[in-house]
Amino acid sequence: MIKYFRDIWESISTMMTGLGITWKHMVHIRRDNVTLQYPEEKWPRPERNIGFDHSNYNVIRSRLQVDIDDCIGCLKCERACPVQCIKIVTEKAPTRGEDIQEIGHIGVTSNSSRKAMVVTRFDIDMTECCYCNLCTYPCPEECIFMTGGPNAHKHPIDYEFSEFDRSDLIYRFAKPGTKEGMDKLKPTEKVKA
Amino acid sequence: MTVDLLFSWLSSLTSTIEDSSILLLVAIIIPCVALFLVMAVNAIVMVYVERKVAAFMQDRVGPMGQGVGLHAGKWGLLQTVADALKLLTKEDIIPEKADKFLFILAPFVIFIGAFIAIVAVPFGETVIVADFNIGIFYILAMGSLGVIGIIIAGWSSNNKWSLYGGMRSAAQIVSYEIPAGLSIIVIIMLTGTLSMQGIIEYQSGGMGNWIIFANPFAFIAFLIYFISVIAETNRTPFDIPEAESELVGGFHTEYSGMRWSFFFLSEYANMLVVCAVAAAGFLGGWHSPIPGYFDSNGWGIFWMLSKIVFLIFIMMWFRWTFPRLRVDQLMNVCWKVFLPISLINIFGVGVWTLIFG
Amino acid sequence: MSVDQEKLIAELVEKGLSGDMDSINAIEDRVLRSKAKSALAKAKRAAKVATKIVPSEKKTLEVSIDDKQPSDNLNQKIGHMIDKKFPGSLDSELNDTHIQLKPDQWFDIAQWLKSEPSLHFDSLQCHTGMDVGDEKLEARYNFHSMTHDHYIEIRIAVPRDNAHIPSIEQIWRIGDWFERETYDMFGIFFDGHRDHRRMLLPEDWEGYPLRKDYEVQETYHGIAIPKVKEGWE
Amino acid sequence: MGVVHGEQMVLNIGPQHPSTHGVLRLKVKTDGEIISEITPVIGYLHRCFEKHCENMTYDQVIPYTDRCDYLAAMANNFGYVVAVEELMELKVPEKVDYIRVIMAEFQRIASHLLALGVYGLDIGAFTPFLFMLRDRERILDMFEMTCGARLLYNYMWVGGVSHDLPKGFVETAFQFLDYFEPQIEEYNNLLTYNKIFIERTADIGVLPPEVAISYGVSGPNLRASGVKWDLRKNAPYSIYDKFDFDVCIGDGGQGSLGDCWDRYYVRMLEVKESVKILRQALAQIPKDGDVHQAIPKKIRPPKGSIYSRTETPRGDLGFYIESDGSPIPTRVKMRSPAFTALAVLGELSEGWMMSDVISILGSLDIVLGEIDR
Repeated sequence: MIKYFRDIWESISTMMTGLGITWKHMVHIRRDNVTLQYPEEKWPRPERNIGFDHSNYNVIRSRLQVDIDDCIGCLKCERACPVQCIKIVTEKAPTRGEDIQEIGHIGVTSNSSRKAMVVTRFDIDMTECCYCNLCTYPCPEECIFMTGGPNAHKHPIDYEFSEFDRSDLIYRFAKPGTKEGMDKLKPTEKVKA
Repeated sequence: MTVDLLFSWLSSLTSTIEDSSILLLVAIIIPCVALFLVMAVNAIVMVYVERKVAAFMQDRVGPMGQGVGLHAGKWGLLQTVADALKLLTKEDIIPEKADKFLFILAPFVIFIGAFIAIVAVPFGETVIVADFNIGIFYILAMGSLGVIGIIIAGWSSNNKWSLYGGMRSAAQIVSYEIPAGLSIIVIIMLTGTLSMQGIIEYQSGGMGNWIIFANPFAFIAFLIYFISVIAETNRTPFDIPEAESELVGGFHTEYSGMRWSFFFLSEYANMLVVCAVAAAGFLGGWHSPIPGYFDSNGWGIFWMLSKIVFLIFIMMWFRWTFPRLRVDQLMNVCWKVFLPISLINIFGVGVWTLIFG
Repeated sequence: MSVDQEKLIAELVEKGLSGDMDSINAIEDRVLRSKAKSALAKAKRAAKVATKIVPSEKKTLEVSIDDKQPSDNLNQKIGHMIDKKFPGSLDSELNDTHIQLKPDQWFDIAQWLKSEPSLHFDSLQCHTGMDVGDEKLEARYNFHSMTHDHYIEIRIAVPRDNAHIPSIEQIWRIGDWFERETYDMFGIFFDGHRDHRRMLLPEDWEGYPLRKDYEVQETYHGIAIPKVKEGWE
Repeated sequence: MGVVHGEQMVLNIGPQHPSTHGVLRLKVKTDGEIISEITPVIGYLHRCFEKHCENMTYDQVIPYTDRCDYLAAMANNFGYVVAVEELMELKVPEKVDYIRVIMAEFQRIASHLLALGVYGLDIGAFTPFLFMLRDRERILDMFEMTCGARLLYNYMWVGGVSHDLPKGFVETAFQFLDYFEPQIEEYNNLLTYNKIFIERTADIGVLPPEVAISYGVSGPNLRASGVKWDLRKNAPYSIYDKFDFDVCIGDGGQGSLGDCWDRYYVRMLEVKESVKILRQALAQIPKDGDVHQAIPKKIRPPKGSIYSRTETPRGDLGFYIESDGSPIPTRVKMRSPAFTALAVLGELSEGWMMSDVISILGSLDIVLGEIDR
């Protein structure tokens, strides 16, 4: 019998405590609100209300970006990818470290290493990318990177890249016409030889 | 605004029309349309309020928007309108193996149950469609009509989850009728009438005369009545018939679009009705808390509505704070706690009136 | 619950407390059986408040081995003990990392490993298969004792085309799912398993994926399994 | 006999059901509301983790371990790299150990918060869930500033971690802990001690310690049954032996030992202990040191095998790795704690009611990504 009334009392008291908590939150909504009205307002990520400066964070995992002018075609990123979402095809350049005007190939990277290869295909399938960031570490020229964060000076942050067609998410970074341009160059090479 | 008043007013207006039966029909239809509008507006407003209350309690802001157009208007005011439009245009799916006749019938049964109960709800001194001499009894009886609809919905969906929901709901509503009814008896004992207006009239003259403050037993009766009707309207912590984490959606799992919104509409209409009974029966109805002030007819509607809204808010507050009971615990609470206490209550009120009354 | 049922349960609980679990297990009706079991559990709880198993400090296993002590390594020691108790069950030389057994006496050895008080391997930590080549598959068991806090690893090699190992599912209950998974992935059959089905893959899947020579099916239920995605190659 | 036997109904809970915590299917035989038999059917989320591992290098496996227990990815990374390092007999710098412990404990808090909140949701309480998610977000913010990702981190590498802690991390972490500790009290008041919650969880799904051990149940589920077993204490890996913390066990506070409430409450207590560890680790962490120092150029473990266990938020996570000396593992077997926890469900829920099954399942805190791998 005592247990019966104790149970009733416990129910009432614990429920009152709970009601008090929710009431407190309801009246303090202006202070406690954590919602972000997403498309209208965006926090500079990942700073929320934790007092962290935008320039200090280590890396941002977002869309992959490639500076094709700096790529020397070493295939290290392709090998590092655990899901094989990077596909690179290279051809040997006629002369190492020289520009090829016809296809817009630049012979020397911004780190002033001379390129021996022409990248005719550099595709990244972002539908398959698992954002593990493993491809960016081995790159000797730091030309493959994830946008934003410390790389913001190279490319601003870009995390809203949804598309209507799945094939639009395959990014083709090689300059258009490189393949055909190289094919055209080849016979002239032979004639010279 | 009873039908009689409307009828006599109409006939005085149009003395040229011979056939009074048309006038009678018009006099009946006008309040019905008005009541339907009350129900619809109630649902639209209450859904919005519920979302906002829930959001604020959870440190969110709920539906928001910067303006009409892409978003749901300033402070999301148009959110429920948008929801209603979406529900209206949604595909109406009837499961192939469902009992089609009953499946279509069920939402209407529930809706009618809620709708005809409102008829006897007084919103003001004259604002009442039908002031029966058995008003409160009528509302209780009609309010429990909805359970038939829920059972029909649960059975006809031909879905095991819905069946569970329907069965649970039947057991629950039937059980909770009893403590709710026994608490109403306390009012009837004090006022000596079953008419809604009579009960409210009894409580005239300020807060002190409200039945809830009449004696401690009446206060307990109010609590029991309020908790029981939460169970009757299937709201947390007694929402086991629809328990989304257990039964997916309970009896309305298979419904979609407009049919589903009928369940929704009647849930909020039911809340309105039971809160109106609580406000009229315990909280002085359309009387102002301070005697003599703000007591005119217009203020009466205001007081009644604000009392109803206050009680509905408490229901929402409960919903966003508490977990859900299990089906057998629900029955335990009803039969082992509420029933004995409300029986003692009746006895107590009797003794109290004998000594102090 | 009817009075008869209550009486029956009370009887069964008494029997169960005195150690006779068979009479409870013999009940046909599942609901009644589970009720009886839960009543038994409650009764046991009432008898002793809480059986707290607190692992003791790490201590060396004290086992008397009359002939030359091979080493302090537990795999060596216990391997030695198994060899004495079940002659001819070892499959290869003893070493520090594991005990290699033959499948035939495995069930008895497993039972002994759990019941022997000085060993008391009450927890089957991990069980997996392995394709070791040489037309052989291996089942590997990692045992751990909560009371003595020691580990051993046992390996049982079986031929690839006739892979049968006695099931230990009734000794360690988790063996049930572990063995099903190993069967699913390697095609090792566990004799005496009471629910010998595939675990993760569909029932009608062909082949055992974690074998090294596994070939992916061409189609599954008429749906071609794509090898190269569209617009890529 | 006078016993009424109803006809048994077979009910499918899942694969699409709000409370199965993923794509789990439970084949349930019920007599009215009472469950007489329950068979979990798994494999809907099978992604061939172990087969994948046989085709890639050791470091490429790490992103895949993230995706097994996606709610505690840091802990999974930790378990894997500890196993590979043990196999290679690699010693990591002290700073790396500290960073790993800090991350693992933050992950434990985050994972437990989700488990507790979702458990509340299973029982029907919505608000605690959102409160807990709100605080979990802040932990994810801290992870994001460290490694750029919010859910699947790929942060711990064999021999090190991918990035040093960012500037200001320690201060932010302390700030968070100061904010977070009072919140635990609020959760308790709102949910833990609520009478309805206690009614729904206490004395439900009692798991006796012997059964738990036989089923290989581990982590908070085992500790709730009164077994004082925590790998961080009993077989310390990394630098857990440096910290002072308690192993929380269930005590049958509201019902009997090993019931759902105990399993819930042990997690709540563990969150407190994690805060304790974090305060120590954040205070002791060495100021300088290179986190990439010990990362090997090529990961080629010697021939052999290893079974290594770590304590994740869900229990003992074991990695059995067999190496043949090449840069590609021969076999990686993941012994997941949620797998063993789900195995016990059939035994636990027999004879309980429909709603109790949901509450038992929720209290086991399973993650289907880890069960199906």
